[in-house]
Amino acid sequence: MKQNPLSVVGLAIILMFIGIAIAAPVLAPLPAVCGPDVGIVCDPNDPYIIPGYGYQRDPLPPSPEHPFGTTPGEPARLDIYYGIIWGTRNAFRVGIVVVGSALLIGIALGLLAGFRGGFLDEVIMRIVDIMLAFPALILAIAFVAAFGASLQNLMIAVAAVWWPSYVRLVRGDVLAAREQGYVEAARAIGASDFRIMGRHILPNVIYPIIILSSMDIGAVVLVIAALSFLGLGVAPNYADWGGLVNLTRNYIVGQVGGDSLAYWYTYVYPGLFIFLFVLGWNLLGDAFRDILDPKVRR
Amino acid sequence: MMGEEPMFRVEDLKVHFPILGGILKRPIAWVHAVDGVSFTIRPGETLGIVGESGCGKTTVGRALLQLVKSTGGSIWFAPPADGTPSAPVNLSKIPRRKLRRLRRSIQIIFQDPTSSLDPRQLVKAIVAEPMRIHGLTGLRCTKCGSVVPIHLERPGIACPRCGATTEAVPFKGAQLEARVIELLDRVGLNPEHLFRYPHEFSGGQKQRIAITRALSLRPAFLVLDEPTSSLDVSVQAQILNLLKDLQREYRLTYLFISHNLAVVRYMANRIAVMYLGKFIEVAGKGELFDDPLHPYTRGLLETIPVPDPERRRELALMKGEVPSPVSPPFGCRFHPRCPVAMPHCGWEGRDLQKVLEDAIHEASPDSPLSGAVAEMQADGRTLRIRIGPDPERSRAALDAFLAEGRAVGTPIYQAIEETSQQGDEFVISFRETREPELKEVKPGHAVACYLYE
Amino acid sequence: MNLHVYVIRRILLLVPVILGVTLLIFGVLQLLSPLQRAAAFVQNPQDLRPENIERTIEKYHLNDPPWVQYQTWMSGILSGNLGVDRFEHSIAAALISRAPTTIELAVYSSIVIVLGGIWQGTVAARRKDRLPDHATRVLAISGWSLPTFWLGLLLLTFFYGGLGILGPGTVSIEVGEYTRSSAFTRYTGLYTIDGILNGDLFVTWDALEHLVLPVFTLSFVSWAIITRIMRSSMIEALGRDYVKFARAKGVPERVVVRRHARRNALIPVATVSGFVVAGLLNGVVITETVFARPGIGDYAAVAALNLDIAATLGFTLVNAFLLVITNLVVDVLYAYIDPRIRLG
Amino acid sequence: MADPVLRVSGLKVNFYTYDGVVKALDGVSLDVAPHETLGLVGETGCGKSVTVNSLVKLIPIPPGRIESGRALLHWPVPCPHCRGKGCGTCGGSGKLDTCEACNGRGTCSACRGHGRFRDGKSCARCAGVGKCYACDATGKRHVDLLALSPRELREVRGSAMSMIFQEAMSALNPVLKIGEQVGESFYYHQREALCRATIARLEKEIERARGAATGAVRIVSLRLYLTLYRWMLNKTESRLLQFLRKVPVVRRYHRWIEKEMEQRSLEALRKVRIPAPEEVLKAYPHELSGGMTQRVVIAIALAGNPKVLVADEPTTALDVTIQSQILRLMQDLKAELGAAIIFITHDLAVIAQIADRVAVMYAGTIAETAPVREIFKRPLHPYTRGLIGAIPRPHQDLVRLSEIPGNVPNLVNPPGGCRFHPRCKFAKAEVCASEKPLLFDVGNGHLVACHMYDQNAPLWTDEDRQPRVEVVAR
Repeated sequence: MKQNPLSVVGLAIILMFIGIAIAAPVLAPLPAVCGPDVGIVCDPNDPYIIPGYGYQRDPLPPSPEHPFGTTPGEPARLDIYYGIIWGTRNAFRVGIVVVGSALLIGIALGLLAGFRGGFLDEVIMRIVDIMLAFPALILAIAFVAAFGASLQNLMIAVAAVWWPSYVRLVRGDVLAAREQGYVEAARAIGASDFRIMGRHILPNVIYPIIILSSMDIGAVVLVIAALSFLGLGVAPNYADWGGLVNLTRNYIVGQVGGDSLAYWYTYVYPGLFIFLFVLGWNLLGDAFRDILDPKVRR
Repeated sequence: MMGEEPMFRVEDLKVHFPILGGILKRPIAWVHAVDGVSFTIRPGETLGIVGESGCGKTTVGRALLQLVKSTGGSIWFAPPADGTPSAPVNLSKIPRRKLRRLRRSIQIIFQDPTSSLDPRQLVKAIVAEPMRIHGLTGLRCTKCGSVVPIHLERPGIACPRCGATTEAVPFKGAQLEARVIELLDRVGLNPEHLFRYPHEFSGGQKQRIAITRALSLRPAFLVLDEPTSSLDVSVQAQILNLLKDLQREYRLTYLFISHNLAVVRYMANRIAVMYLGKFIEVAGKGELFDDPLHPYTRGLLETIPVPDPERRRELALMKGEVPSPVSPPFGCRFHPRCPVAMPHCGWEGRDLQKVLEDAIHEASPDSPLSGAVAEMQADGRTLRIRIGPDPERSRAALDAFLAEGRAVGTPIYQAIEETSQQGDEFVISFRETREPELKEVKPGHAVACYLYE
Repeated sequence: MNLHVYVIRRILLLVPVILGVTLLIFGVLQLLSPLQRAAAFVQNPQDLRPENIERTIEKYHLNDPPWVQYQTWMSGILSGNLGVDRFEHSIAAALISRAPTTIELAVYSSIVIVLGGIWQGTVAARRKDRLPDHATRVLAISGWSLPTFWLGLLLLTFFYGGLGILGPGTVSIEVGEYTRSSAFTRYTGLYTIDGILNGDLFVTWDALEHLVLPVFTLSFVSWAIITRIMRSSMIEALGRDYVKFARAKGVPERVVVRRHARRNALIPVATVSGFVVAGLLNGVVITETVFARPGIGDYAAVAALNLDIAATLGFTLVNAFLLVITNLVVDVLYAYIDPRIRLG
Repeated sequence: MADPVLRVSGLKVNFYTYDGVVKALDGVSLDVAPHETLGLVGETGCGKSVTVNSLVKLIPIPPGRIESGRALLHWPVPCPHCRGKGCGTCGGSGKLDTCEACNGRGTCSACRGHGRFRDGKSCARCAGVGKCYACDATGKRHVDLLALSPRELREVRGSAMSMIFQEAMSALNPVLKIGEQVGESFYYHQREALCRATIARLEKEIERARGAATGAVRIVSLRLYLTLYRWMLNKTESRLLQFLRKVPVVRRYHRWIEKEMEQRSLEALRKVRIPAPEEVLKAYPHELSGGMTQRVVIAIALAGNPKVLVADEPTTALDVTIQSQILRLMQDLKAELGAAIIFITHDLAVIAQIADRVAVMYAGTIAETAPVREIFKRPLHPYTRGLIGAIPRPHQDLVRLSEIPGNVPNLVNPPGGCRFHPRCKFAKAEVCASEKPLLFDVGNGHLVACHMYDQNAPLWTDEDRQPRVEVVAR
């Protein structure tokens, strides 16, 4: 840590986001009353649905009631600030679930392949090769295209393309650890394979991988955002950063001349939050990589 | 000691490692790391194995514990059930769980203490683990409750403190920790080291920890695999002395493996000299150093530097380097480097090929020899030479070369059995030989060399 | 093992992978009921009437047993036929016609990425823990963290929307007109090249203008990876004995770095460049969408949007093959740089 | 002892790591006489390697930093007037070998050797000693290695002072052919000679081409090359030439000098008795055996025929039989080219065989230096005694090795005073823990850094001072 001040910045950013996620209901409460009569559309039992304000084409600029302004009115003018705050929660949820599940599969298969070796290893690694033969985002797109766009499918798709790299990572470390003297020593004192795997190899490989993988949360969020940007994500009024940018996209690109700058807030704010979120994780991760990577370690 | 039943009887031990290659990564060749070694180790003695790197000495040690599976031969081990050796078992045959239990009494100290200690375990855990695995029991006094120190432990011994009877108790919690501390204290570490990680120790201390771990199982036999070669001289002295003391106290039997003759001399009673997977000479240490028989042993003794400027001399040279153990030389494996080699030492095609290549290299471009050889192909005892464009001239040159060699009396040329010519191919074949086997030429002094047959 | 054995081994290892790739894609297809798949072929919702569905199912043999379908499908693929998309156009044809645009983008980007990455990484390694290193680090990480689409949008709106330069698309309208006219022959389909071949440099220039932003967007993200690997492996190489020995020999620092350190440092870089290409393919989809470049990425995005499964999977398959081939090339390259693998 | 070819004095090196400042070297002083072999012994981490590496700035900086000290290397330069051909300025020798600072007088140029000025102020330049500060009163041309510019340093490395490392295999670049690696050292140290030779060859070539009828084109190209090499002769580091080497056809010119380099590389390899050097030149390092690579490394080190050759544990990684071959080789070569050798090792046996003088290092300080026989017969420093007592003897049955209690100290916070005192059985708390002992000269070239031999501190009995080596032989 002390070697790399950037990591402190990263930590700060992440803590900030955790704060936002926790305090979401306070920072961005649902409108007290909503319904057609007040011209506010919202779902009182699902806070992730962004309240919409009317159907005019042009977005509303930032104002006291809409600090970050609103999206253009298709399907409705959505309050960007609200979307961003609840989007934070969404980001954490998505990232942690995806990375977590991918990691579980990765460690399990990796250990198996690395320690048992032989035929099992061959099979697992072939499968991994096959999975890695697909560009992650593109495979995810295929999944979504096939099974329809929904948050669940999105997460499944990304997790499905994410685990193979972990298997490779874990297996590599296990193979390295297996050659270490202390494993042979353990064998010499009569330890069983199971014990060696659990007591000696696992502790020596798992920590770095968990730490490194936690940094992938950022990357996952990035992929999910990209997908929803392509319109393959969640329902348009669902609190999701990528979705918010998507809502304004065609709208901007269409504009020629100055006035597309006039609506900067519609894409700058959501994008900025994605960027910060991912940046935070990467800054942390970078520091850890330096600590864990013997080549760069000082 | 002599009459006693050996603790280990190893017969014709072989360990071969595959070299994977080709498109399907199948074994394309075998490394003959250990290639038919037989020896015995008697209780209480120290057998030293000395040899250059890659001679297979380490593999022998690992094979005794079956850390590497032996390809052939048998390892008869007489596990000393409470002091008295019981019926010997063949370690290379018994099932793995049984083997795991037997490892209690056969332990090993590795060369590199840093890698042999798990970096994520505390010293306490490292030392305690073996006892946990084997569920060791200690003797506790029924009266004063003190645990009998490890080196006194015998079944049914009276409590050294109060003389009351003792009972066996499984090691747990306090008992276990007490024993760990006792052991650490014995090797010169103290309780405050219990809760530290290996990387906080110096090389010497790490090796002490490793020794403690091995001792904790009260083994009868220790393989010491270059235990000090990664340590400094002063620390080496500490460790070697410690090992000697421990051997006396716990009546241990050692197999001491090292490349350093001086160290082996200090530690061992009997010494085996190993070369390319074979024992070439085995003798009591006095014998070996005062009257070395095998040319290789002699060579070693002359080439090692002596720590005494008064005995400074031009260092003797042993020609060449250790050949690859993948396809060891025919007959006596040392013959290509042997200063006193004889015609029947096992000369073969590639030896001559090498000689010819060098000769051609030295030869001036206008000498007949230079153009004589188009291509050489050695297989086994024969060397096939596709001779150069001008057959008569080439053939003559080769004959002359061989004749000259014979005249001088160089053994390799005298070993040639027959030379024949088939078309443009000139075939030279050498006489058949067998490997010299290890024979006792003097009581307690065996050597594998034709000089003594 | 020598080079050709190595290569053969690599190629043989590809067979199961490629087979698996097709199986996986086919498997995804099979997870859907024939009905669902049929629906994917119906143009507009009103036509979703039973008899239509029936007809489609008949037409595309969606009821045959899986292995039969796989057989026909595979034989199709092997003869370069990826089936038809929702609008009953040949997918292969569509991809081929759109390929040049994508190739132009990808090639220029990868050049920028690799060269830039290696250079930047070297600088960072040599000035370890000094300003250039930290600068690189920050730049790399931020590049890493930027959502491609967002970066693209920002650039686009600023330059095009704001300054009215560097617009979207492949070439500006009038240039487009000209290139479609008989005066201009499309030798390669790559505007930048064809422009030169036709001697119409303004076409090349215009095409380059339209490439600036996409290439920047695409490379800025992946460039970070190469830089990072190059940095760490360069640092390692600079710490090696042979570098120390080269210095001890009195070799000038410049030469030490170029000749001794860098060449060894490149070995790991070669291995990751495969993954970088994968990253590119990901980025292409986004970039082309943002900059409205009619490439295969754009095609896939659109296809995915209107749930055109056949088209999407066809595209995926092609990408998988591309990636597999790249990795093969990389492996061979790797063996070429490092004699220990070649002869060892 | 004759004027030293290398005189290191008060060398102090620290490493600023994250775990604290490692005081690696604490005022190391060494003399290396011409043609002698100085054995530098000590245990891991005692700073033997750091000492020699910091002389030519091969320690990583940062974290390393050379705090203080001088390293005067006797280094005549080729006479600038005649380019080493011999002329009036250099008295025909072709070399300039008088100290610029004192014009060979050996006295301080500031105070004319009086040490103080007329007004009684002592001379700051020479610290009041009067000796010439640049050449250490030898009057010969010396350079302070630690004060060299990067460019000068590069010239010194490999030519005046070259090195051999422990791991020969890793000292060679795995992706470059042996030939390329040997050739380099000639290219960067003897480019002038190479050029002259090449030019000569080219001229001959042109003559021959004249004879031939078809030679016209060839002559032109050869002429071009000739001019290029003439150019190179004048300004060796020409950017233009470096550029030309990348231009496809013109690039050919470089082959000529490469041929020359190859010639010399072959000789170099022959010199270190490598069989079939032609093949070796074409080989990659991993295709050679350990012994061969070490020979190659030696060949490279000797290429610039150095005045001082530093051999850092050159045989530690090798087997005894190979070790003896290498040691023998070094003995022979030393006789041939008469360079001084600093031989670093932890193995006293090797030292006993190869060294003329021995310097024993402990924890970043010189404990004792003496002629080799002397130090084995009369080891004075308690550490040296322990060390010699701790060696197992191959030709002697020992009952018990003598031990030095404890471990090597951590140099982040080393013990005060004498760094050995916590492990020393003769230590007298008052002095040893507080004062750092200097090297006391006890006669016949035997220096020892131990308070026990300080005549002004008679805390020890003569019986203590008796050199006892606790070797219990049977």
